[in-house]
Amino acid sequence: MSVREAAEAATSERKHALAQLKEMLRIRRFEEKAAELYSLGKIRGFLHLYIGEEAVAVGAMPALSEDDRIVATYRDHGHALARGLPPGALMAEMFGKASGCSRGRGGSMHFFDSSRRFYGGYAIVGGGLPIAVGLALADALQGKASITACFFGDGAVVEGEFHESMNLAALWKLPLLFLYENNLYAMGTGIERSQAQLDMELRARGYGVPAQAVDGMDVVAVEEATRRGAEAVRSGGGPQLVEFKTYRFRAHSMADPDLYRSKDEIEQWKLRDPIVFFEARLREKRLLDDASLAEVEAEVAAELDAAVAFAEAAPWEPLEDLERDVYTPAR
Amino acid sequence: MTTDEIRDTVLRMLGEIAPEADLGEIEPDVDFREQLDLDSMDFLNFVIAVDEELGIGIPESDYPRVATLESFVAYLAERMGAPGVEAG
Amino acid sequence: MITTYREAVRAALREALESDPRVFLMGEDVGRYGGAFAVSLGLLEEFGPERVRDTPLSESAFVGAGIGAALAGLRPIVEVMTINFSLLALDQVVNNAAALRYMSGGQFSVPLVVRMATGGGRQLAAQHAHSLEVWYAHVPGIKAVAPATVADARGMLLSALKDPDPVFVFEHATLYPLEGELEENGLPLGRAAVRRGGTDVSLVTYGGSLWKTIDAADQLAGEGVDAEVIDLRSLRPLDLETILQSLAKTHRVVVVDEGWRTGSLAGEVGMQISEQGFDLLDWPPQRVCSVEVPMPYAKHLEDAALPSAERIAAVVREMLA
Amino acid sequence: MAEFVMPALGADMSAGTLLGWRKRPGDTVARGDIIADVHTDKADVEVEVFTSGVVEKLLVGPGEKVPVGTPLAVILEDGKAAPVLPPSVAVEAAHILASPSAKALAAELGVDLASVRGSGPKGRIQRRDVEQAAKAAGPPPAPPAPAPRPAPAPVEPEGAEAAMRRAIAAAMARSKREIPHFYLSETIDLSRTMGWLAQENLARPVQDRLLHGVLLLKAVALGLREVPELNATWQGEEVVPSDAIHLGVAIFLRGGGLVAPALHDADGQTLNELMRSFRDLVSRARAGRLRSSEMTDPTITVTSLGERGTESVSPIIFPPQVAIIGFGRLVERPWVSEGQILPCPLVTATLAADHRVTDGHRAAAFLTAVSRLLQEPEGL
Repeated sequence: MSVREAAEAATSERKHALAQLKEMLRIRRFEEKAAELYSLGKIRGFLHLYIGEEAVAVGAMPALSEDDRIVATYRDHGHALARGLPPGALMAEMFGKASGCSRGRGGSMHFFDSSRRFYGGYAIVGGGLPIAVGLALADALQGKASITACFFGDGAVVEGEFHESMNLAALWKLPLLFLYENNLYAMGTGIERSQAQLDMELRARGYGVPAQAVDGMDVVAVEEATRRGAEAVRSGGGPQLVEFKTYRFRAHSMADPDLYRSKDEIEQWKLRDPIVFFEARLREKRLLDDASLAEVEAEVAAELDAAVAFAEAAPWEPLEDLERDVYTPAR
Repeated sequence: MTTDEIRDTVLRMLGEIAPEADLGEIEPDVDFREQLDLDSMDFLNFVIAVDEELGIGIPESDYPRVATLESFVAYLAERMGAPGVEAG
Repeated sequence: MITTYREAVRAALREALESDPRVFLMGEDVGRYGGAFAVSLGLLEEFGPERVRDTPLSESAFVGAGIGAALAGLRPIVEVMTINFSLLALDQVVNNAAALRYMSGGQFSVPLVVRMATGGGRQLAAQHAHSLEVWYAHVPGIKAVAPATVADARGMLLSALKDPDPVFVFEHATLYPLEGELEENGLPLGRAAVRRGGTDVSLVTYGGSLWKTIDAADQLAGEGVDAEVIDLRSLRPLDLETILQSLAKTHRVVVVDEGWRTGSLAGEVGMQISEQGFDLLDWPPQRVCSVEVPMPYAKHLEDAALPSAERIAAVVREMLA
Repeated sequence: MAEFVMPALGADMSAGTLLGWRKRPGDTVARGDIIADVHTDKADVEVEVFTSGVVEKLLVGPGEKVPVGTPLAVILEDGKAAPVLPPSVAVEAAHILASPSAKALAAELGVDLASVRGSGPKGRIQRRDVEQAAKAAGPPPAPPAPAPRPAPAPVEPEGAEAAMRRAIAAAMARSKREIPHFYLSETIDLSRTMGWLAQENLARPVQDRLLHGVLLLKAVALGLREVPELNATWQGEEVVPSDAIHLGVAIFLRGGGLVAPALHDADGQTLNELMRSFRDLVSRARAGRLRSSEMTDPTITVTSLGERGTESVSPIIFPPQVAIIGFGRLVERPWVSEGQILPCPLVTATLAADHRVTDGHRAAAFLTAVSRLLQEPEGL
């Protein structure tokens, strides 16, 4: 590799790394602001924060193209931001405003964006899996190159819909990337108390689906594993599964007293905070210093303030539109 | 069939064509189509009813001879009373 | 052209598969087996395994997959063998198919058609004789239709395929061998049809109950009672206007519905009549529904549980006594 | 006027249920007669009356449970004139049970529900009870003509005819406002037509006899094949031509009122078929049993005032149609035919058309086509 190429590689690697760091910080600050606004009563209903799992969304998303289709879960803020949904639209959605990414109809658990092929969050655990199978089936039938990536958690893997979807996708060799976010707890039930078999790679082999597990706190590892999985799916070999071992630093939701796990377990995991972990790595490789970090933080803060202002100013949906969009208007 | 029986039959059939009409009020020697506001369709249905019940087919040329209740009854009596004698 | 209800559905499936490459059929045993009710017989050979897809017994997955494929631009026809098995997919129906358009603020439509056989009358006992169309007709965001004639078996399926929102087509299991004319009636999907004119009482029904209702009307005709028979065709939306037009003539209405009486579609029809047709009523709206028991196996018991021409005629006689 | 009340049949009895009446309004009763059966918690009791006279009115129906002391019936005591019951007393005396539709009809026909005896369950008043009461109150009934066949369709209740009148008024007003009418008329010599018809009817059994009206209908239908623009409807801002020819036929209902239901595909029917469907349409229209499609499908309307109408009629278009043709009365007039003046049977056809859709030139072409078709009756 020539010097020039090496230089270029270095700058592009630096740019990519800083972009990854910024993405994770965008999510972290967004979630912290959401928690604050929830306590102020601006955001209501259920709110499930992504703090601690940022590396999964930020690592996985670059492996997926614009044409690929994304299905997420009710803990969808991180996936939506990483996929490019504007924070203002997400904040407005949580405020219940008409300018929200789902017109105020979905709320935190149901972010949608058809232009970015973001097929939403699903509040029924595992409910999005069959949808993802269908999206992949459509692409397969139309001979399209795009693949579908479906995020789901350790709660979903013990739902019937997970079994049926894995079997159907494998049976029909569909272009579906199963992205298993194992954060060890399904609400208040740890995986040892809900799964008879913890080794997902073994379970996946039962369906003939190649699987790999990777440290979900390491954004670089997540990106590499997701790219491998995505390429394998694109090659037409049928579905793949990638398991990200990760952890959420906050309770299941704002209403959860978080009594089912010990404080020091949380502290142990916090030592491997994906942002702190990545920052340290970048500093080591001289890709990051205090100045550039401060600059990133400032950009993130500015964007977040603008998002909150946008949500505050956004209009409510007029009551006359209450029954709009139940059915598609006849053209 | 006596002329009275013929008149009753004719009145009954008229009652079916014009259910809301007041049959008791019909002037015997005035065109009943006018009195009962019967149009050509009603009159045709009436002629068909006569043909079905009494077996007498009234040719269109005889329509003028059956315009009033009396002339209708007389016409029928003649056609029935003297079989074989062709009506005029 | 005289044909059977089953062949009429197959004709619609074939026309759809031929005319629109986006259309494909998916469901349990629709391919090699030819369909549990032989509706899709021969379609696998004609259109191939890609577009006539046998599925594993995973109702939630393949109904959900139907929704996903529709979201991605295809026009899937999902056959759930019977309404009894569809209970396993109700999460996908209610939480996804019906809600996605509204929940996404109008960004997505789900142009999906789901067909399923329904109803009892074949001694299959409690788990295989359900008539739960009302559960689907209860949910905003989807449409529910019940073709009762050969013409509608074809026509309504083709109309359903043109609909940008999910349409659930309920085919009463006893109707498949029914013979009839395959003519076009051009009725929009949501419109009811007056199958028999009458002036003394309005008999409102749908799906498999239509023919026993017509039998009842014929029985009553022999007793000088002129019954009008209205085939709802669509359970959601409900064509109340046609019912009220009839009620304005007859002032008496009986709703015949194979569902259990409590919480039945007949209950909903009766309530809408009471709300908007109150002044037309000369007698309280009546219902003839299934007796509220898990459907018994023994024939004499099942016949007693299901609505019948005799039970319908009896109610009418009482109303006109 | 004495009231017969729910008797106290035992110390602890608070209410009783009327099982049934033994007497009807108009029956005479003597003191001590059994007038009703009442159910109490203890037993079913035959109840006697304490005043002699004539039963005026029953206030409570069988099956109703009422407290002790509630007036059950009104008795006109012997030797007393029947004063008119102060309405308040009558109404308070018993809650009047009547179906909603019966109440509505009673209001329309001006029948006082308090004076009507209900034939429904628990004595509930039904429509037929109100209808009978109205008839009873009406002019002395005509001698009942023996009617072996089932009673003909009941007379359109007043309400429905008023509703029809309102609907026609609205449509005609809208038509005048929105449609720029222009009129053309043509006098047609029907000598050859009526001659052909007379011959045709001689050879036919009475049941298949044709009316000249049917020839007019067929001529109009075939004429529309030559000038299709008139066979269309105006929808939104544009004319929508119809490839099917459904002739709306104006039918005058007995006792007033007008409907113009469709004869479907009139151009495709033979004269026999057209005559049969025309007769069926008229009888069903008058029996109030038209199908909804017949009301919505006409693509043009044909009207004629019949034998006692005027010589010509300038009709108003039925929206959303774009034309209507009216035939006047058949009249015998001197007419130049092949250079000679002869008495000929003439009919005046007047076409009203929508100037947004067509013009005089095409309308004239249509009328001449109809005239030509009528004068070659074999071709109809």
